[in-house]
Amino acid sequence: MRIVAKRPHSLTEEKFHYCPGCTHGIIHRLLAECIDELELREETIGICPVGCAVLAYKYFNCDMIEAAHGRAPAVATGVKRLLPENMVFTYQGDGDLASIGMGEIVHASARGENITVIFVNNTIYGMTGGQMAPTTLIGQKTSTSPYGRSVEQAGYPVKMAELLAQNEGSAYIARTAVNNPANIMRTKRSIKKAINTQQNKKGFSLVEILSTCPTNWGMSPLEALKRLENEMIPYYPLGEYKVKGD
Amino acid sequence: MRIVAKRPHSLTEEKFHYCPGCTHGIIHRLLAECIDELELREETIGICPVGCAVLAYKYFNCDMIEAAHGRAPAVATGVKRLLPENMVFTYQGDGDLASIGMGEIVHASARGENITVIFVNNTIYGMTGGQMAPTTLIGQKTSTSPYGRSVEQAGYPVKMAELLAQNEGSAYIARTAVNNPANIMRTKRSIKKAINTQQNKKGFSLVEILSTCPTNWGMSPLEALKRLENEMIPYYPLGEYKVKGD
Amino acid sequence: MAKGRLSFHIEFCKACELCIEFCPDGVLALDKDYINTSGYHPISAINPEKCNGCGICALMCPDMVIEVERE
Amino acid sequence: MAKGRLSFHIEFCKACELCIEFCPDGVLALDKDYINTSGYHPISAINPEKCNGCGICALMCPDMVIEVERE
Amino acid sequence: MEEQVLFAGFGGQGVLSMGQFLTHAALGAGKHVSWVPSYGAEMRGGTANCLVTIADEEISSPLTENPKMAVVLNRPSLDKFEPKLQANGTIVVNSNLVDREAIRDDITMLKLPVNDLASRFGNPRVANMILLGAYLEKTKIVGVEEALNHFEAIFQGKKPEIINTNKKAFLAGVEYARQNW
Amino acid sequence: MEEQVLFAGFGGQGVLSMGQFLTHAALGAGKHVSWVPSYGAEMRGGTANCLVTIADEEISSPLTENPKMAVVLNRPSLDKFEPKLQANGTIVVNSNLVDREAIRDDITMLKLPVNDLASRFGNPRVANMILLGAYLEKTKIVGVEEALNHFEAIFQGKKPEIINTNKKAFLAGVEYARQNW
Amino acid sequence: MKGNEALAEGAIKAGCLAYFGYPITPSSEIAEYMARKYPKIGGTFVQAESELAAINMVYGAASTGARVMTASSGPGISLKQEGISFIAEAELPCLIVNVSRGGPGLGGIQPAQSDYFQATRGGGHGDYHILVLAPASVQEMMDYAILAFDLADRYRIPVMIMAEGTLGQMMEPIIERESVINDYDRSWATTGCKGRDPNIINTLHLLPEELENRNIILHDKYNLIKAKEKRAELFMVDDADLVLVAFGLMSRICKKAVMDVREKGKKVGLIRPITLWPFPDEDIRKVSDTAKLFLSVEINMGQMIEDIKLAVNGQVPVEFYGRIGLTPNPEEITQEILKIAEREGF
Amino acid sequence: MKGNEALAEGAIKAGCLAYFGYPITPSSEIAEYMARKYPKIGGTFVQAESELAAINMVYGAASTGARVMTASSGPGISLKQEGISFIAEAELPCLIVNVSRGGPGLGGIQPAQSDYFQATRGGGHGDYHILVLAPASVQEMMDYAILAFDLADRYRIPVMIMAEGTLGQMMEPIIERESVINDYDRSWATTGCKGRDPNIINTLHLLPEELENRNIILHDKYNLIKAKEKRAELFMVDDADLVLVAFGLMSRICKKAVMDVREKGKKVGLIRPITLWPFPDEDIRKVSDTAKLFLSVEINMGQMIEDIKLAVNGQVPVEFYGRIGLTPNPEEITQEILKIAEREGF
Ligand SMILES: Cc1ncc(C[n+]2csc(CCOP(=O)(O)OP(=O)(O)O)c2C)c(N)n1
Ligand SMILES: Cc1ncc(C[n+]2csc(CCOP(=O)(O)OP(=O)(O)O)c2C)c(N)n1
Ligand code: SF4
Ligand code: SF4
Ligand code: SF4
Ligand code: SF4
Ligand code: SF4
Ligand code: SF4
Ligand SMILES: [Mg+2]
Ligand SMILES: [Mg+2]
Repeated sequence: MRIVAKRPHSLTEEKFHYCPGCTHGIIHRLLAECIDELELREETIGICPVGCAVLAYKYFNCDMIEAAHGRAPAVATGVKRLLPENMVFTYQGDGDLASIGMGEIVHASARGENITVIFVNNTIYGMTGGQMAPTTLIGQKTSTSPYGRSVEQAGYPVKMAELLAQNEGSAYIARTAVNNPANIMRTKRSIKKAINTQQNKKGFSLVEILSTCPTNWGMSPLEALKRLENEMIPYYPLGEYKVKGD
Repeated sequence: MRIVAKRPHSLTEEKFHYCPGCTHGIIHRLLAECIDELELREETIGICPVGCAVLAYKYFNCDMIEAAHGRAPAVATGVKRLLPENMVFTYQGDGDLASIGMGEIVHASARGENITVIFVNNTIYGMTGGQMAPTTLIGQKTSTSPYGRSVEQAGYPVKMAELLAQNEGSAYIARTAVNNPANIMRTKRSIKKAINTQQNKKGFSLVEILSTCPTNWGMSPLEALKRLENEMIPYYPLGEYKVKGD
Repeated sequence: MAKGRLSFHIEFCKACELCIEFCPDGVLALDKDYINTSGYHPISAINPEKCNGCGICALMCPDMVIEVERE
Repeated sequence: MAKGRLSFHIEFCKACELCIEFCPDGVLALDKDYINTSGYHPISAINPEKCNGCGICALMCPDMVIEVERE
Repeated sequence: MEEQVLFAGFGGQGVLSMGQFLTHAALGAGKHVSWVPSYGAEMRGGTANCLVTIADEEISSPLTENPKMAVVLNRPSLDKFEPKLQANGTIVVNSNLVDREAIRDDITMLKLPVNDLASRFGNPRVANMILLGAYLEKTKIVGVEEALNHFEAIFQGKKPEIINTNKKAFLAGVEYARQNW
Repeated sequence: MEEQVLFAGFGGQGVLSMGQFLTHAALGAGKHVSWVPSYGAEMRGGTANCLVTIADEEISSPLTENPKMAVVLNRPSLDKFEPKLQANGTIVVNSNLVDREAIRDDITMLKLPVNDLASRFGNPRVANMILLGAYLEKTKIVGVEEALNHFEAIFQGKKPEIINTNKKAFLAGVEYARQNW
Repeated sequence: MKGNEALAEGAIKAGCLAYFGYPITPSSEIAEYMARKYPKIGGTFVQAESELAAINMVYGAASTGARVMTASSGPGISLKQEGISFIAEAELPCLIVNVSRGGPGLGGIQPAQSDYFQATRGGGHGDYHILVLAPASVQEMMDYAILAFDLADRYRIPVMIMAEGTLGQMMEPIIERESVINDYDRSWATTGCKGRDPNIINTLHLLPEELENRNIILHDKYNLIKAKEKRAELFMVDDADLVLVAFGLMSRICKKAVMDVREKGKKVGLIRPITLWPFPDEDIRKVSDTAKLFLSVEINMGQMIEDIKLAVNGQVPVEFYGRIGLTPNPEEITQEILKIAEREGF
Repeated sequence: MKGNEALAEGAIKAGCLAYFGYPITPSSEIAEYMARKYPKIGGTFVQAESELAAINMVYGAASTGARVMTASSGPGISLKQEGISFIAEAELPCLIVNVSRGGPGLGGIQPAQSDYFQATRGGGHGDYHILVLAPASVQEMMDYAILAFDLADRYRIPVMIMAEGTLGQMMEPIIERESVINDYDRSWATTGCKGRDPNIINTLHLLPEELENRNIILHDKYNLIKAKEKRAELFMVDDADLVLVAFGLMSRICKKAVMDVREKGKKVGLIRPITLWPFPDEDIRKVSDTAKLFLSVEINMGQMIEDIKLAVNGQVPVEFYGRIGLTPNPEEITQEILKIAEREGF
């Protein structure tokens, strides 16, 4: 008998606080598996966001730093500049990275900071109870867009992968999803590629992962996966947006 | 006899404090001429940056607001949302707009704020004495990159026009220069187009204008124009990056 | 055909049913007769013999409830 | 051929010489015999008769020192 | 008269709305009421609770560490709040998720197998209404009839069938209390 | 002994470096020195000034509103600082840009056509060195020879010809002071 | 109605039709309320990309002479400090709400009063003050919102309402108010210079004399506000040996304790500062003539106690009781009072 | 050497090999000095995109256990408040320099002391303090930089050096120092968990009890610092009727005035707080036994005077003399002293 699936070493024994069916859990596992497989746990320093993943420091079994809302890329820069041989990642939600943290992420990418960013896009502010995010889709109802997001009032959802791919400093930029087994496997491959990019000192790497928020979408976990597939992927096309050669 | 050139009404009688040959002065004049020609002086509210143009409120002969460093787009948003029929512009340098103000400008563009941004890119922090800007060219010597800007340490110069053109909310994005009569005329046309875009409520408009800083470049005004032409334009191609149809 | 052996860490289960939905062989279901300390009816194997050990359930599980072994 | 008439607001001149450089007809030069209150030798027309009134000098002047009229 | 009751359970069990229901009912009955949620600890998956104070004249303090009554839907909440209850206080528990007896002998514990009853309605979300019905029947802080009268007002905007199931659940709780407490 | 001298002029006229030169020279001469620039008002095109304090023992206050001496390169600076000068103070002016006499009769005004002299060196930037030479020759705060000895040290990194032109300009100032003051 | 909603409704009643903010617990309901209401009444709701953007949008919107507001908490209020300093200098009227939580750092979302110094001393740079109101009930959340806008306009000053998270979250019945909106001079506003000279909103003063002058003008305004707007509620202080001082929700809890202890025959009273800046020091000074001891009760490690000491100026001792994370409850305040009474023989 | 450069050189001597900052007058020379020096000695210089980014880079870099610093002024320091609150909570050692200018708002770039409250009361949210040092000479700019890093490590606390712009800009001869770098425990640092359990740097405490506990731990640390680290310089106070209190450059100017007035036979002295937090209140209390009157001299509208009053506790009157934009000069202080002496008959 060989083991097909078990909890990775790079995760602690803590039970996740996430809601039932929230795909933050899947993404945590994928990242931890990559760290295991690349044997980087003892070299890794992770930066958690402010968002539902704020407690990620309890889950990842490596050195962790809790950053202020949106500032993880700056914190990661401080760490990486002093420990260039360590693996440094940030784990950020769409409010954290694309709203309040826009300045920090664009500049980390422009500087070509040699860090890896796991960007969890669930088109909403989960932790604070379902407010609109910059990534919220047109027409999507949230607690601060109760009649559906309108272009007049809130403009257009930002496409971070496309935006950051513009920067010369970005070495690897991809968008994936975790709505089914195939996409989950692809997501894992992209995360690993991103970490390799950092190991090879090529510069800034980011994987935007389309994720769910059953609770604030007001859906069952299964309905949430369907919405991700039917509404999010069409607006946020999956794929690799930047792959720097040597 | 007809008048070919004289001081526009939309400028006060104040003498500019700018250094000899600094092209901030040319850009002020062009913007003022556009406001005159469109007869918008009494409808206009301008937002000045923190930078050498911090005193612009003394020069433009219309209602003016001095914003905190980098926040002009947010201030303009506050004004425009409450006075949608008025013409609202911001005038910002590259440190102001592309460094500390990155978050505000990207989001003003993403929201499709119906404002016009005059972005003066002189690849340096003029007011504070010549520190490196995000737009400083590779190898360029500044007081904070005394050995020339290096990619390892400071990454790559950001291309704001290209970056902002990505946002669906951007309706008009162009890059021009003021190094010779032809480019100056083109710059004026672009500024007018940008203001028209706002008048037609199409959304966010920005003109990135390549400008000089003889003082902090350590050059004569004429040498500075040459540098703009020979070093800046090749890295920052001129042209229209986004023109939204109706 | 490959056979799989399943083990569940049922206290971690939140009854989201993602594993059930994606299991190709209808092996899984919630256990209506038990409520774990988190207040959920946890996952269980209704016909374990059908399990082929593909591991898809574990792949989909956000809470790492399921461990899969294969012959 | 068109003729231009120039007038200068010399107190505003900072002697940057941009106008001089771009004037197609070599009309302009700094006035070495005068220093304005800002401490600069301001602009002057050394051969005004050559001026064609094209306005390029004014176009290039950052400080709006030059006013140009044309017949 | 100034009564304070604490509702506590898991995030998803609707403890906050239980408290809000009581608040609205009491307001309808012309009382002074304050409802204070423990939004503090209420992180995803964590435990939630709220404190309802009902009084005849203006409420001095909407907070207390030692309520007279508590309604708890799970074990952690029981462990946390039983010690804090006032002497001679009453604690109502969901016996499906609370597998122990009271430790203190100076309080009354009333049990109710909420999940079992709820499953009858095919919808676990009504569990809180069942508890509330039983609780009101027992304590009479607000009359059962009065509460029923305010159902429409409180659930305004909700679909009639939803309101009905909740009413039924509420009455099931009342019934259970009559029978067993 | 504690002397304070103020240098003032336009942003581009090199008043700050004039003060720095004196500072270094005085340091070389083993004095306590402080140099305080008015970076405050020094906006583009604005006026700049700096205050140099030279003392034999530790300097108590590096600031004053009423210096004993001032070297001014333009009219606005004269208008601004003449009133503040101590009685019996000395003020040195650039007569090319300062078109008036002293208003006060309790101070000495020394004039020098800096721009004219500077044009001789084809480089207006040496104007400040001319003034400094004249000023030192007159006041002897630091001996002219001592100052000359520190030229290389102060201008280190600069091209020899630059250093030479500056020395020449400095001496031209010394010469002018000998002749005319 | 939740406290946060009552405050939002009060702002609307005061004619505030523009809200710029970034969500943060426990203040978010204010934004959510505006997002629901404004579209129906022609108001402007913008969810800013950050607190920095929000406060600068307020700066711009207030420059047009409109009544505008923002709300946040803890970390968010810290991020607004630069903007608040600018708004104070530019003398723009507006409302800033701090539904406060526990810090420092990310801290927690429990109610707290640990931003007292930040609010009353100016967390931003430079010599400025903002007017700070501390409501103690859901009703006051609404009433003070209305009051805040009037004060803001009267003195052209940013006004802050500081309320513990609990106050924002709790529900109480309230009486709806109709608000009288006085109209104040708006000729300074930047609305386009049609038919007048251009207006300028500016905070830059490069000339030393000019900067000093600006600071003196502001200082005089602050002195005027100190003279006119200090507010406090005094409760059973006339014969009190021990006087508690507490604001906001804490004052209500202390009131209960005071009543309980009075029943036990102890002479205890309460002073509740309603304006935290300007601080009602005269009231406290007067009471210090008769009281034997002051006890500052705060949901922090001791901040307002400094203002009490400055007011008492050594007349009588001032002690402190407080905690953070956990709000002191009536029972423990009562215990504390009895302990002191015992010790001092009151 | 310019004051800013002396400070930068001092930091390097203290083993600080990482600088993260955003330029602002009058602090920029510190960054420029590091930009020149670090490439030659293997240091890390990053020009951050903003003050927010800078302070959070410091947060990250300090988490690795390295000695790191940032510098700014006025508006920039306000923008750092959220980050400072986080760093204080996480107990990360670092140096933050405020080469201060006049506010509020954009204000001007004249020297000022109007950020005193912000520095000593915590401009950020929550109950925290940072240690604040105020140098008065170019020499001290260097010496205190060295001292700052030692204190930061000893107490795991962010230390601020607050210097008026003039001090940063002026040149004075200095004696170069060799610094002894004590080594402190770094086992808490996040450097990768090879051979040990993971380390966590965190400021989130959702459980009320946990949050309260954290605040108590910090509070105890602050009390320890208050007990051990208060510093002040006393000058001719023993027989003084009138005692001036001034810090930083202002103290030097006052010293000159005191000497001038002493020559006129007036009994005047000076207390110069070196640590602004913790404030040297005992020294002032002691002197208040003999002094008849205190005069707080500040380059602001009156801030430190509150700490003096709290220290004196009503014993003797405390008056204020200050201005902003323009730094009071020795001549005018002398006049002020004589006026008071005249009035009081000293
Ligand atoms: C400075 C600051 N502003 C606001 C908040 C409140 N806040 C916490 S998390 C969050 C957004 C969370 O959304 P996202 O980043 O998308 O993460 P998610 O919960 O959706 O995974 C906000 C606004 C904060 N903690 N700090
Ligand atoms: C919050 C804040 N940070 C820093 C500064 C200092 N500062 C003033 S202008 C400026 C940059 C100016 O450069 P740029 O925007 O390119 O304008 P330019 O002078 O080149 O036209 C900086 C860093 C400030 N005033 N406020
Ligand atoms: S709120 Fe949304 S994002 Fe957060 S844990 Fe729950 S489901 Fe996941
Ligand atoms: S410093 Fe540069 S940008 Fe500023 S005015 Fe002078 S030349 Fe122009
Ligand atoms: S391993 Fe495959 S077959 Fe077995 S239960 Fe899981 S999904 Fe079903
Ligand atoms: S996916 Fe995991 S958590 Fe969800 S039901 Fe299956 S086992 Fe339980
Ligand atoms: S108008 Fe034309 S020709 Fe005449 S001076 Fe100007 S540039 Fe020369
Ligand atoms: S361009 Fe203008 S400022 Fe420059 S020299 Fe000519 S006239 Fe003078
Ligand atoms: Mg999200
Ligand atoms: Mg620039």
